[in-house]
Amino acid sequence: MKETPLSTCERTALTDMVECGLRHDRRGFLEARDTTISFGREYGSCSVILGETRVLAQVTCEVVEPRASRPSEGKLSIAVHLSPMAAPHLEPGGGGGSEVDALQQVLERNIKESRCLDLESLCIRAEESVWQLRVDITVLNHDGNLCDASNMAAVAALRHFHRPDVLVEEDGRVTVLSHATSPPVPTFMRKVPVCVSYALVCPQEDKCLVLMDPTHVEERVMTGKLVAGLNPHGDITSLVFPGRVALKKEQIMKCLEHAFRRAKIIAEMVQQAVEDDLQTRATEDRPSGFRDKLVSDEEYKRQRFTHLMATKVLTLPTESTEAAVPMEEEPSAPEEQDPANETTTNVTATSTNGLVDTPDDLEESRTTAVIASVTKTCKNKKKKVKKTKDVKMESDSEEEQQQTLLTSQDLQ
Amino acid sequence: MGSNFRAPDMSEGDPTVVLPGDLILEYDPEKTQDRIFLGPGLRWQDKTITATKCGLLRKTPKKIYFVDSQQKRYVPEKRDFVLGIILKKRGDFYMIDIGASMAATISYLSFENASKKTRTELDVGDLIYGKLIVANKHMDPELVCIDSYDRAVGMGRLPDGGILFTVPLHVARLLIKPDNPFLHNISKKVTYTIVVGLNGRVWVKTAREGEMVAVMNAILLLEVMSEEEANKKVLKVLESFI
Amino acid sequence: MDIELACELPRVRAMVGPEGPQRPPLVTPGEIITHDTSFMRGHGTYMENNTQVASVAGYITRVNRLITVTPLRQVYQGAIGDTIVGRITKVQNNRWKVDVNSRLDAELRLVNIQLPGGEQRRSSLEDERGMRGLLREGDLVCVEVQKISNDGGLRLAARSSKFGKLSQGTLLGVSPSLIVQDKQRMHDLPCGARVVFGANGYVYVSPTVPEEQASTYTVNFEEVPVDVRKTIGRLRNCIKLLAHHTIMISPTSVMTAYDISIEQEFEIRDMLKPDVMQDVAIATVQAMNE
Amino acid sequence: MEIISPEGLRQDGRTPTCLRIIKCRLGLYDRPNGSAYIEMGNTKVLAAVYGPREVRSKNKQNLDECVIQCEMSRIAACGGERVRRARDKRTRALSHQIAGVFHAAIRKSKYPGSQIDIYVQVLQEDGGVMSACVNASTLALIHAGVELLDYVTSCTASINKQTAILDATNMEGQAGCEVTVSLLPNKGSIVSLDSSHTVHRDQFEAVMDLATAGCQQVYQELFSQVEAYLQDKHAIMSHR
Amino acid sequence: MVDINLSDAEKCYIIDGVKLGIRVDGRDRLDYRHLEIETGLVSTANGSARVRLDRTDVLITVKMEMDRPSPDQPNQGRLRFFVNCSANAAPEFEGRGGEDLATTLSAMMDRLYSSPYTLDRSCLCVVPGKHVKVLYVDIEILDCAGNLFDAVSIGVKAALWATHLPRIFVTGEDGGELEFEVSDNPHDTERINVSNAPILITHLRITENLTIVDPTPEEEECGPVQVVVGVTPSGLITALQQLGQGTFTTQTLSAAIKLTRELGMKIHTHLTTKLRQEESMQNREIRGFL
Repeated sequence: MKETPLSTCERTALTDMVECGLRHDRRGFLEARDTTISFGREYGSCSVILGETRVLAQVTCEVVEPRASRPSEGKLSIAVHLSPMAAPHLEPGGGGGSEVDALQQVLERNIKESRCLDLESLCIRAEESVWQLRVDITVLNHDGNLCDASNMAAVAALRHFHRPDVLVEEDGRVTVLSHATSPPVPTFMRKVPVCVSYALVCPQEDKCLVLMDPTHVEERVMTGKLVAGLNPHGDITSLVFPGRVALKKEQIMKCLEHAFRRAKIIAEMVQQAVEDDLQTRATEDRPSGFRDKLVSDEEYKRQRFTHLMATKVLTLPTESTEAAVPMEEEPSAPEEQDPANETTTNVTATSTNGLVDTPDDLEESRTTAVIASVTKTCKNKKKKVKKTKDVKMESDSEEEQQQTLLTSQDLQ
Repeated sequence: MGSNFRAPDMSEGDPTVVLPGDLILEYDPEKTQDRIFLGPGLRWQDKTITATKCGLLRKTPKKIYFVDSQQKRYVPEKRDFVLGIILKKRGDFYMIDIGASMAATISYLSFENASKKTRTELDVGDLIYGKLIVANKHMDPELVCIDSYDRAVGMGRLPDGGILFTVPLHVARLLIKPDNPFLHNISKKVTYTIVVGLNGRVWVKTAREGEMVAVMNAILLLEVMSEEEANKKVLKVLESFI
Repeated sequence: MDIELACELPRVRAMVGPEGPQRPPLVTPGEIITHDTSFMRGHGTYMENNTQVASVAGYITRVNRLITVTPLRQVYQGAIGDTIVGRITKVQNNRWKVDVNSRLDAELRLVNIQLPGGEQRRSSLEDERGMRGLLREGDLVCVEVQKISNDGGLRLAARSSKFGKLSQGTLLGVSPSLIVQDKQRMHDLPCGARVVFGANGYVYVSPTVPEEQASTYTVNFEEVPVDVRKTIGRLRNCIKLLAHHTIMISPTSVMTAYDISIEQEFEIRDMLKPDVMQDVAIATVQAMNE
Repeated sequence: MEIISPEGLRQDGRTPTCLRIIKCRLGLYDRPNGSAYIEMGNTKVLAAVYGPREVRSKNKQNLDECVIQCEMSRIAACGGERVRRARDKRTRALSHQIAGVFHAAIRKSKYPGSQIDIYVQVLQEDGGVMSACVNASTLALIHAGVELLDYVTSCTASINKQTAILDATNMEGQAGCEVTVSLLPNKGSIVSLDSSHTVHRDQFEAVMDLATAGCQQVYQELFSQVEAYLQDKHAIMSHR
Repeated sequence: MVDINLSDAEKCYIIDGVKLGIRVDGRDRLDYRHLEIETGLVSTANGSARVRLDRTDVLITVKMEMDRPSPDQPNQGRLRFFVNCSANAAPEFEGRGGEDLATTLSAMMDRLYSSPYTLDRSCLCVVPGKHVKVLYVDIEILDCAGNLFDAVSIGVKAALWATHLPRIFVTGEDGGELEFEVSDNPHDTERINVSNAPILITHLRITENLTIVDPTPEEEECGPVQVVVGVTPSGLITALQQLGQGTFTTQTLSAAIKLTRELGMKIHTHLTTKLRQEESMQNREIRGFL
């Protein structure tokens, strides 16, 4: 199923809006969508909802033989699945091609190569048996910025995961003990890797604006993107800026500074979520899992609107002004709206094909709202529509409805 | 036949929820004289009318019954006004994406004062507002931008600028209802032009970008709230945007 | 069979070219050419906040206020009136698609060719059906560029009698910028062979064929005598040799190379050996400079 | 095993901020429109450019600018261990990066509706593969006469116990990070940036500056090589 | 192979040329084009060679690995051939384009080196039944301008000749497992005896009874069928494969085989002398691709 084409109107609309400092969902340029992290019944199963992007991560473990070259190190493998459920243009089994490769590469660099998980701690007996942790990330709904969401889900799942305790006999046989007999062992992560991605929109040739946490539409319209993988201790674990637009050095450094600030917030959020869940899990005997924690899209939109209505005046939220949008000077907030003095309603809903011209203060003198015939009752006329070159149609305004007997064939 | 026979008491007029397979009422043309008309979502088979979609069963004063269901994927219907995006130019046809399973076609002649010589200049990605004149299971849907007197009547290529977004079909139908005050409430705050396609695509254009975002979000309110609640809240949302 | 060791072979030495001031300056991408905006911007350059910057590596040519940079190698741009050689790739309804070593395949309309048998004959329906009889896939044609369409594709025409289907011979592809610009493209060289220097870099060497035979779209298949074949083979190797050492290819330079290879009694087949190629090339350049 | 000796020199005698020897040659083959070969130390890469040509698949055609495609492959014996498959996930990711770099550098509006193919073949791999591929592709594009905004030069820098080292070989880059910068030298703007393995924040700026300076040095090298190529070839062509 | 379609005129010119004994570039029926060879240019491989036959360019690398022997030949090493058509050679080879050419080539080389007579593979065995040496011969086609089989076979022979395998000592037994240790002194190496290694010669049938050697792409286009004959230095025919649609009369086939024996022995002697000469040159500077 091909992706619905992006019309030039959507493209120009978004670029113009970004040029004068606005985004579709009225977020600031450097403001992220609100995220909720929730955990399932098992240890190590975590779901992250970033705006409408939904990702599910599940950690599983098994005892395996270590690699010959690294006898005392455990193994960690990360796999990303972009299921067709995430977006219409993904075919089952297709795997989304280059998008998944890039995502896989960023996650591997961020979590595996950055040594944030101490692999030695996964060793049971050197050269014989070690733990292999496998993180399976499934993208449930793709609304942009998969890197941040899947990275957050993977890290939260790893920190939340507890592997069962283990009994090792002399001759090397390993017995895995169930959770009931002895408490499971938490996994220790030295640093929390975080991924922050920026979309670069270039309205004119050299002017380049940076948007954080792009939605799917913004991702389709942006010219370049910058994905920074880092951890709150000041290490940059991976940085991908695959071109398509030329940036100055200062612009990149400003992005990195903002990314580090953002990394602290995300790290704390993940930390907090894991601790809260572990506490609640300790008290109640049967963990409730995802049952009442998942938020439906409608619910999310409703909360966003109530939140919008709460914040009265439109000033770009403080957090973004202080971050001083790296690119150009602060785009001027849209000048004060003079309340439309003339309140004559210029939109007249008229019956089907009667049209009222509007006051011509709008530049094109086209008629305004053409409101199609209301009810969708298809009053099938028995007249065959002649399909000649010059398409002649019976005028079928609603008023002179003939009473025709409905035949079942019409109703199909 | 559906086992749960439930004749809805249509008296007090508040819509009841029906599920596919529910029996609506008996109708036997020989026995009764009055005419009733069935809209989408209903099926008349061997003298009983059953629902085929889940949604609210509505009855209009002119005895038209139909099921108002919540749906996002548009199924082309004759005489629907839809908003399409031009995919590609095929000889003297344009292929247009109207969000249905198949792309619609429109001949270059079916525009206002189009002729063999003067072809309207349309390129890929433009927006077209037209009326479906051919739409059935067996053929590709066909679009025209002129009415029976060859006048554009607001149809044709939309001007540049403006913002396009999609809403579920029931919201689009709600917006178009003549007696629906929603669009008037919005117009109290903002002067805007709006084009609503029955395939769930809405195009809004105002003088300033800020207002466009405001109107868009106001309309998106309808997606999550009931009509009455949305009417109450729309003004506050507009304030928070402008 | 002669096997050479790569380390023994002479390295492709720089040719000794005419030094001296009249060599126009060379420029590479990104270099600023001029700051004043009075100059007009030609090919190979672009304007960036009112400085003219080069976008290709090549030499600058200034023609009264127009600055262009021509690279050493480029895909054939196409200019109206150029005589070029092309190969038919597809036969479509009343037009042919022709590969002309350019960005897009060129188009030769049935209307634009001079039909066999007479000047003024409008193309009838039966001509349309007989198109494959005139020109088939793979046939070589010598045509003229009539128009450049807006997407950059070329429109060709074979109006006069000297254009049309090329008969027996062999084709060579070289870089278009090596072909010397001049009006007359078809040359019957004194050594008894005809060479068509296509402006698009396709050079066709063939025995001398009577003038109007080309436009009759018929091919004579009788055998070409051995001595003519020898000259054609030698000419072909000379052109390959000049192209390998990026020496401009023109009737004069080809004939000098031809004469030098005859003087130094090089076998035709040995002429493609690197050392032989190098000697002949240097000798040609020196001979050309006197 | 000391990467940097106490006196501050590396195993092969280079100072931390000096490039490996660059040898390159334009125009190896005449079937592709442009071809080039570059050796940065022991990293040897061959690049060929076909185009601008007719687009092969109509649905990818872009009517107002040209489509750029890149494919990178490695010969089996390019590294220490034998490479099983010439084209795998890593090379696909790298070829995306290279294509991205040239999306910004080539003046795409000059070749509407056509396609430029860049094929890169790694003959030997010893650190800095991505930058060698970008430099080789730039030379091949210049040889093909494709219009570029500017050269695109690329260089890798790494870090080893607080000292930033330029153009690190495989062995030198093992411990530290690897930051690859691709630059438009005359404009000074960065076209692509890629960093793998962790590097600390304040070191990152130093490494990036070193890599950018490295790119300028590479530019001088490539500039002189192209100039020599033009001089030699043009000397003959001048007698028009 | 890369398909270029020619016009009938050109085909007729080429075929007549072969009949008269002078081909397009001046060679006669049994002449090879200029062949250039260089070994040892890839330092990360145990052995490597590059062969350039006019414009055909092939790079062959040999790498050794230790592996378990195949059950039916416990004390024989293995030789495995892999061909990779790089997209540099032709855009058609991009992605999976060159697969079928690669499979025919590697199958041909497998067959060539499968008979124990050509290469004694028992000397590749370290511990019979447990560990044997496996030589991975990777053939990289960088540019193809006709006659790939000859260039590849000569390249493989040269690469195997130039291969230096590290010496392997069996250091005794522990627990039923034979321990071996690879010597890391770069000069302490073993060579492979390639004195009997065969090469391939391609014969292209142009007319009923005339075959030519070392065909160019244009000639391959007009000749319907080729036969590839493997010949050892001592004149024995080890392999024979027919490619393309078409037939051979018995006389042409036997004439071709007789020809292969003479040509083959000449090429082998010439090749070995050249390789020895290259071996004996002190501080030979590796030309490589520069």
